[in-house]
Amino acid sequence: MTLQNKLSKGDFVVLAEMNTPKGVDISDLVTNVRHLKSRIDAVVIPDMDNGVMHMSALAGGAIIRQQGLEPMIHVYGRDRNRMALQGDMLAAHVLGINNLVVVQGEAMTHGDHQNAKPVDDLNELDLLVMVHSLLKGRDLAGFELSGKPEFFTGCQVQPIQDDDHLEQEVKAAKAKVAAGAQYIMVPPAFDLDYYTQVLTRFKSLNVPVIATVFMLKNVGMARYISINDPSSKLPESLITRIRKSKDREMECVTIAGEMIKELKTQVQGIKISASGWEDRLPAIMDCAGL
Amino acid sequence: MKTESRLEKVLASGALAVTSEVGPPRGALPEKVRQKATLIKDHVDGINVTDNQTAMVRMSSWAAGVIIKQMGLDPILQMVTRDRNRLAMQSDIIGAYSMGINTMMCLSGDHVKFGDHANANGVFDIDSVQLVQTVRRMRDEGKFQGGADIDTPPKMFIGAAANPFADPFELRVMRLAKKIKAGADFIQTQCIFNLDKFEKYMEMMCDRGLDQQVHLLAGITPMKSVGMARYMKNKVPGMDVPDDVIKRMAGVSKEEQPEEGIRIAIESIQRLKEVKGVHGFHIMAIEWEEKVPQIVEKAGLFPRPVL
Amino acid sequence: MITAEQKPLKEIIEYISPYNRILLVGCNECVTVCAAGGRKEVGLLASALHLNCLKQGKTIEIKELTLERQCDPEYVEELVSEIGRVDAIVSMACGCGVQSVAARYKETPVFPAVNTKFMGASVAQGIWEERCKGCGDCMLGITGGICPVARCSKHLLNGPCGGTSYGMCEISPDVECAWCLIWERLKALGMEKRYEEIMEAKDWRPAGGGGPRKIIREDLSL
Amino acid sequence: MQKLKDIQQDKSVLVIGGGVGGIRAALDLAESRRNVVLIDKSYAIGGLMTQLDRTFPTNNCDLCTVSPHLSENTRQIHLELSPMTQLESLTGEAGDFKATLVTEPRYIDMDKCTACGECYKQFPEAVRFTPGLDPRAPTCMRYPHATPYAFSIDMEKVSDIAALQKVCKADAILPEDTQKRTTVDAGAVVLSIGAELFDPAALDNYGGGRFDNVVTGLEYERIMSASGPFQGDLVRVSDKKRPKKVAWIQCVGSRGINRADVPYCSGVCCMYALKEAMVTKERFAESIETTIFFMDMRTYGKDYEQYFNRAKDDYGVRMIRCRPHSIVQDDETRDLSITYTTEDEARHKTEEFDMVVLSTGFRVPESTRDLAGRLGIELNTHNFAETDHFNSVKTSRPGVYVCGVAESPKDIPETMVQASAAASMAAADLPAVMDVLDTEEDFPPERDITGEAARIGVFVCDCGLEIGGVVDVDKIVASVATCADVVVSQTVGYGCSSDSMRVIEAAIKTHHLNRVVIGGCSPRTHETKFQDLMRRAGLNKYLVEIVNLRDQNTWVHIGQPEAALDKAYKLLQIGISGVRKNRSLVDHTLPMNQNALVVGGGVTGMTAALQLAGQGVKVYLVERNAELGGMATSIRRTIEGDDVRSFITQLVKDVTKHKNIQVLTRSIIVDHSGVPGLFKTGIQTGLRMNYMQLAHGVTIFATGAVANRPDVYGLGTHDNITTQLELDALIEDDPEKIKAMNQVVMIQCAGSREADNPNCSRVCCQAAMKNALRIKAISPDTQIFILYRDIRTYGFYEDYYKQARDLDVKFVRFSVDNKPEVWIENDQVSVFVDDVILGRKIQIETDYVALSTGMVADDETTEDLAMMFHLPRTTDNYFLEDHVKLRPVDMSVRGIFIAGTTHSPKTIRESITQAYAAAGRAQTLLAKKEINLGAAIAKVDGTKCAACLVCVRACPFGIPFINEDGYSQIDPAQCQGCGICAADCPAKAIQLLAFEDDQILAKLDGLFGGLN
Amino acid sequence: MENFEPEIVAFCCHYCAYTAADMAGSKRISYPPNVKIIRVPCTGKVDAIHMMKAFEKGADGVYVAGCLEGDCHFKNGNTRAGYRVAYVQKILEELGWEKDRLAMITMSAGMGERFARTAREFTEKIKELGPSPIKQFNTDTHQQAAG
Repeated sequence: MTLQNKLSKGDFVVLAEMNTPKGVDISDLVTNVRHLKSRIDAVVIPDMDNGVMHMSALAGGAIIRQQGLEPMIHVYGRDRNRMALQGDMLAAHVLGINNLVVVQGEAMTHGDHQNAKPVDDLNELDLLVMVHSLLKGRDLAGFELSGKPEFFTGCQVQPIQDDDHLEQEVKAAKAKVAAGAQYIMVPPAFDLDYYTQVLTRFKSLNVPVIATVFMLKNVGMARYISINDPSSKLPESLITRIRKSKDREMECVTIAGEMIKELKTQVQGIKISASGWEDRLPAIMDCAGL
Repeated sequence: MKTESRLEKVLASGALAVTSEVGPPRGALPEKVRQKATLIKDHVDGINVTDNQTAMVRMSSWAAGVIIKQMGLDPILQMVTRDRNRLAMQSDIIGAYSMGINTMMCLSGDHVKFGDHANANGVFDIDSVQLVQTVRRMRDEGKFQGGADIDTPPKMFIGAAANPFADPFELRVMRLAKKIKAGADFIQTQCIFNLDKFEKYMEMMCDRGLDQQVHLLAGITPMKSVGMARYMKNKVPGMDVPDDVIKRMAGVSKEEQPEEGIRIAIESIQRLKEVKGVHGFHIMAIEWEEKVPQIVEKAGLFPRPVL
Repeated sequence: MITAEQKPLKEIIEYISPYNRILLVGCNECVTVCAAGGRKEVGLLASALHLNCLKQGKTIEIKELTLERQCDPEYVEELVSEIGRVDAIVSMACGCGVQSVAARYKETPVFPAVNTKFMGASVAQGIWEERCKGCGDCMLGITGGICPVARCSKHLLNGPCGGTSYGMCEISPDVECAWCLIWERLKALGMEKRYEEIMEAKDWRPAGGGGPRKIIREDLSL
Repeated sequence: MQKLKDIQQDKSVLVIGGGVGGIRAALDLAESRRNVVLIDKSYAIGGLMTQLDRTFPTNNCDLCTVSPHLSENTRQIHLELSPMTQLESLTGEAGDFKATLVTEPRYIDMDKCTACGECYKQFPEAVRFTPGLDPRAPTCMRYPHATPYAFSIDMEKVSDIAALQKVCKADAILPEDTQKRTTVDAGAVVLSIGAELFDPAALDNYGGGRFDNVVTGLEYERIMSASGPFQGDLVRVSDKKRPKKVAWIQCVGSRGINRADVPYCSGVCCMYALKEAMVTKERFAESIETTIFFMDMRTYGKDYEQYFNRAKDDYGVRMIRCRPHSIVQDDETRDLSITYTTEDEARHKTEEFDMVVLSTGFRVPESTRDLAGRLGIELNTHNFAETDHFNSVKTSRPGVYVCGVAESPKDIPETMVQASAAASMAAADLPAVMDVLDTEEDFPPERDITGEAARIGVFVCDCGLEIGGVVDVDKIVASVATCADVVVSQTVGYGCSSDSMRVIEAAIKTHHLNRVVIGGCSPRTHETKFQDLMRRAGLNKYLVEIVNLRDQNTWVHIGQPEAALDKAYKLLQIGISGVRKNRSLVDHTLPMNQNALVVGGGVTGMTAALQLAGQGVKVYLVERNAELGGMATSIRRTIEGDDVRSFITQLVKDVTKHKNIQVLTRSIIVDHSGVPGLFKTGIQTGLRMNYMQLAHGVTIFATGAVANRPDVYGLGTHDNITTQLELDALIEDDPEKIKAMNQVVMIQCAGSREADNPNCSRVCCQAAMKNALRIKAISPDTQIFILYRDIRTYGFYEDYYKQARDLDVKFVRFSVDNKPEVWIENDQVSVFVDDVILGRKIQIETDYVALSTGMVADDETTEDLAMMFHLPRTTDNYFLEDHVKLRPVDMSVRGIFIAGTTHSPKTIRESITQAYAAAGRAQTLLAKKEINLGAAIAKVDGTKCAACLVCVRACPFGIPFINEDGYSQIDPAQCQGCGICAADCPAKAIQLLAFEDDQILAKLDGLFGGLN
Repeated sequence: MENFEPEIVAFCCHYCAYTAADMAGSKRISYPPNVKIIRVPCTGKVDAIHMMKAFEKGADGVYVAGCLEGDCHFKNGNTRAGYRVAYVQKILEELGWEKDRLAMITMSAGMGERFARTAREFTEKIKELGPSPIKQFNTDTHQQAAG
């Protein structure tokens, strides 16, 4: 059954986020996928996250497809104009990539090519319109396509900074759903009560909501997030917990597992982001009882 | 009445029961047993006959028990699982019963390491809970442990031991419950010096309603000297002798210490009489049997009821 | 694994005193790991035996060999070429290994060089503790993963005796009370209820009460 | 001796001064494949440190720690050592200097001299190089294993030249030797000439130089030293009896108290006095009473305060805060009495001592001024080299750098830091290193000897008469000739001379030898030399065995020629039997990754990154904050008056625009793997914490410390109770507010030197002086009180202390058990303090309280990193370097370096110096294309391994692991070669190559061959 | 046994004891020639078997000389060697040998004097103990044969 079928049937889905390599050695990616194959429903492939140059998500998606798993790739307008994007979408369909997430694309200020020029031809809504148009067999210039692609397309919410921002995002998400987004991905937060509240707001939009669980790796990372990312709502007690544990890495795995366990009942799907530590995904899923 | 046991009858009457004990001699002279039993015969409802106490070889407890029985007294046969397997124990039980012994205590026994045959192999085929269960099934179901029928089942009034002071404390009442569930009719406790802790234990016991299911006899040991008190505190596993008791013993001259020990024992009995769930006392006057009458009398437990 | 420790040298020396050509056989399994009979211990024992003989002005021939496993006939077979050339075999394997060698080479006396101790686990480098009695009817599932048969001095199955103090066994303050450990574990697992069930008298037949034990896997035995 | 190489056509760095600093700088440069000329005016290098007995804070004996450094230089291809040489002039400019050098005649051919000592025995007055036993002149004694290992002759004292020449069997005496003048094309110059120690004879009150039992600190070191006048026995000079009561007097000649004093603090004397007192008790007798008379206890270095506490509390060293007036000697007993007054008692006291040690400090000799003139560098008011305010090794003349005590008084670790920093700066002035093959690769291909029967050649050196004079070498050679497999057995005159080496090389070829035994001196000093010989002869370098017939035989059995002969024979048997089992081994090498990871984007990290990037190294600079700058951004001005902000702004600009630096802000390290030279580190970067892996060859940690904000003296409860940092900003931003203040109180050691934070924060005393002087400059009438425990204005900071006193800043001392109290009443802040000297409590109503809170380690960060990188930390959570004395920036894991306040508290200037040092040390590794790990590594035979985990648990370095195939695996790149696993393996599955069991047993066979 | 000259093997670690021996040499401090050094990288490398084999092959005394406690170049090799020496001493005792024929000694690289003193003291001790039991037997039988 495809991801789309499962979500529309109301089944619970598990997605794992995996980055493409910075280089051409795909062995880690392939190994990680093989270890997870029977346990997840799709692999989410970001495209040059945070402005760090990687192999394109399109190729990553094709590799995942070769391994027999469903890929879901990020689409955004920072690096490509409408020509390149449409071309890539057509290629994606042909390569067997039918799941898309339309995202905003992060600024390049902290990436490894800070001097690159952002394109920003299309924004998120434009992209959804573009996908919608392709689905109908026309490109953005109105020309008819030979053969229509098929896509299951969702959108992503920005990290929620505060209550006002939450309202804005809910509004934006509503517009995106109206523009054709078929599911909503919500970025992670570490305070479960708070996260539940946030998720509830998006559930009211009547499309499947997918929550994100982000794996912490050590005290330094947790500390950084707690200081610099107010949207994370990372409580001090979590840092203390990691610091006090005997095996910190295992504790981080356990924390991620526990969060999944808690969220499982509230949403239609979970995306697990191990951020480069995909080899720990099986352990997280064990802890989560998945 | 489940049995003919005098102890059962005393307890059933609602009176506070008193038992004490006699250690069989390390030799074949029956007179020794009689002498010791005579010392306490009028002051107790049952006489425990210990089974190779502290893992030292002594006259077998059932033989000594028979001697006491022949004196017209009421022996309580102690049996430890350390030295015999289930066959030997069951055969001894029916043997003892056939000689008129109708009350027994089921124990696991001190480890052989402490005794005079440290090189012996501890049997421990079954444990004390399982022995209680075995005796109960022999009596109530008329069946041996292996399942075969007994043509005349031994009607034993079954006792078991409890140590409220060993670790872990929270497990102690549960373990008691287990023994009761297995079939214990009465319980004799380890020597009680820490009365506060014992009262807490009794509270926990009553909370579970166990006082309704079993007769508990509080263990009392008079101390001869401060040296003995210290020894029991430091050297005897599972013993809880609070510092103020030691201080009290040390506070009097050496000559007065035996008297002080007896005073403490009596005071303890008087305090514990009022504790809910305490149905009697088991006085263990180790090699000091002659003092038992004095304690019983001064504690107001004399005369013993006549049945 | 099976643990063992070397016998007093005096005893080994006595065994071999009538012989001049000795085959000293180690085993590369358990006894290697517990530093009782691996290649290194074989070397050390050979050296010690040499020293002893040299002291008496004798020389003996000691052939050192370490088998992969002495409890498997195929490995024991590797000794065959040496058998005619020695007067006695000293085995540094556990009792099983010694018997395997003795069973195969009936015409040559076989002596043990170690005392086989118990089935144990390494708790720290150089320290091994008994963990299993091989009772043939494992109850670890209901005792929180701690074995009362092997680790309670009285093999009690229904809880701690009255001799426990500060979590230690009455026989020694160095021995942990198995039942205290079990109880702590059951609590941690939220399985306190388990304790309240009376464990029936144990059937000791699988533990050897029914005579020497045997495992037959018919699917493998052909 | 190392041949003087023709390096004229290449640019070199000229290092002046062969003390530890000069040696470190020269070694760093040579290891970075830069040519170095190291000159020293003395006939042997080593400097002051070789005369010390044990060094603080480890209290280890120095010989063991220095000796590897001394012998290292003989192995360096890029290093030319020139003793007895001085600089005459320096012309040109940075990158293109011409240095003219003058070498005094040695009258000894260093290539021929074997240091046999014959000449010294017969002409002791004319021969220099002596382990010296003259108790009166301890400073002329030197480390017995001198480098170069050769004598020198004082020709003026030779009466009969012919007789002297005759004595030398090596024919090494050169009577016609003359002064030589050479020029060197130098790209840069490193000055490391140290300083002299103050001669207390200039003072008449302490009897220095006059009383037998009054010695200087250094003389005391010599007395305790194993190579000293009494062979390491502590005795009084007067009667050779063990003293029962020893006193130390601090600041003799320093801190401007007496007539002949200098104004600055010598920085090291407090620590060395503590060390000497502790070692006295530790090594000689607990009962020896030790007393230190001091003014301020200046234990400001890393963990030094704890050292001080140990001396006081554990060793019972008595501490008396006072300055004794005088010492009087009892002419009969030669006992000494000291008269002194303590601060709490006005009365004079007199106390008897057996020995008194004067803690004398550093003094710049006249010759330094001359040299500075020739170098064209400026000196400061104290005649030390004037250096840049933000770069302590940069002198006034571009291209000339200074390190060690020549810059300012300092201890050995700080000297080592500066030496590495100076080397790094100097290297940057040279053209970039070309990828030329190292000369050591110029060897013929190795012959494969597998399957060959052993053909052993035995060569016994008579070492002049050193060996031959005691035993009959020909007889030995003849007797071993009959040994199995010995094909050649012959005597060679001086085995290590080039002539003899050629003879051996020829014999190897002629007789088709495949194994060689050399009978001669110690393999410790000569193994490399003969290994090179083997390689020249086309054999593997592990096929030679050196038998120590000299140091461990003839030298110690001079009076027993027969026994020595027998022993020589047996030792050779050991060698022959052993070498038979030797195998060709390959040194393990790995390719170097040429990138560097610098963690921490503060001043230290940025400086290190820039320095490396400037040398063509690709640098990843990882910073967890959004901006670069670090802790220094909260400081406005240095004590020298420089603007810190503009300095940082420039630094950030330079770093950001540098093409070799990849700045990764908002980045956290999350994992780490690999081996030195091939590290891989995972980071989470950017606001969304994306994962990224960096490959690098070296790592520099510059993660800094954090400003301490302890909950003391009401900090945080009132606007006018702040730290020195806030005061620093206030002075800069709002001088009007300062002017309005009548009274300002500063409290030192706030939250430092106490039970929960036992060490000294080092920077606070100078910070207090800085702010006090700045306040006085703005508002001369503002009264300033500095409440202190010890004023620790080490080195030239003492000048600021003096200025503050001159400007009437009030200094009030308090003790840790009776600390000041801060009260706030109706918004008025008051400070109460017990004035020890006045003996009463005083109250100061103050406008402002500045607490000197110093800094504490960033526990959370260092803990995280320590776990990931397997690095040790100190008890107060700073990183712990590999060797606190000699390797202050290297971590125990090769390829990892630390700098700045992540090492210990320090000023910006000191942090920058360490940053250069770390960059320099990193350069020494990066200069190599591959890492040689030697051949002595443990190897597992998987078929024997029982996977018992013994090796896994036994390895002190945690290297072995059980691999996927189920047996132990030891990474040759990480194995340290101790062999502990091999000895413990119960399955005998591990062998330590080059020391295999059969080699050791074969040696035993050789020894007992006759018996078996 | 008046003129008994024992054969003594000293396993010396490269970093401390061997260097100390060289130091004794350069200071010309004499010690008995009976001591023959075998160099190892660390005393932690000295296997119990090496000590036993040394006796087996004919040594009258054996000692292992390493760095001072806490100064081992490899952290704890000397401590391990100390334990092994104690273990082998136990074996020797079981065999009826004098355990003092084997010893563990520590010193720093600079202690030439200590190296020499140790060598002297150990040689003296072995002289007191007499030849190794192996040789004693040889001599005894020799004397018996002669007598």
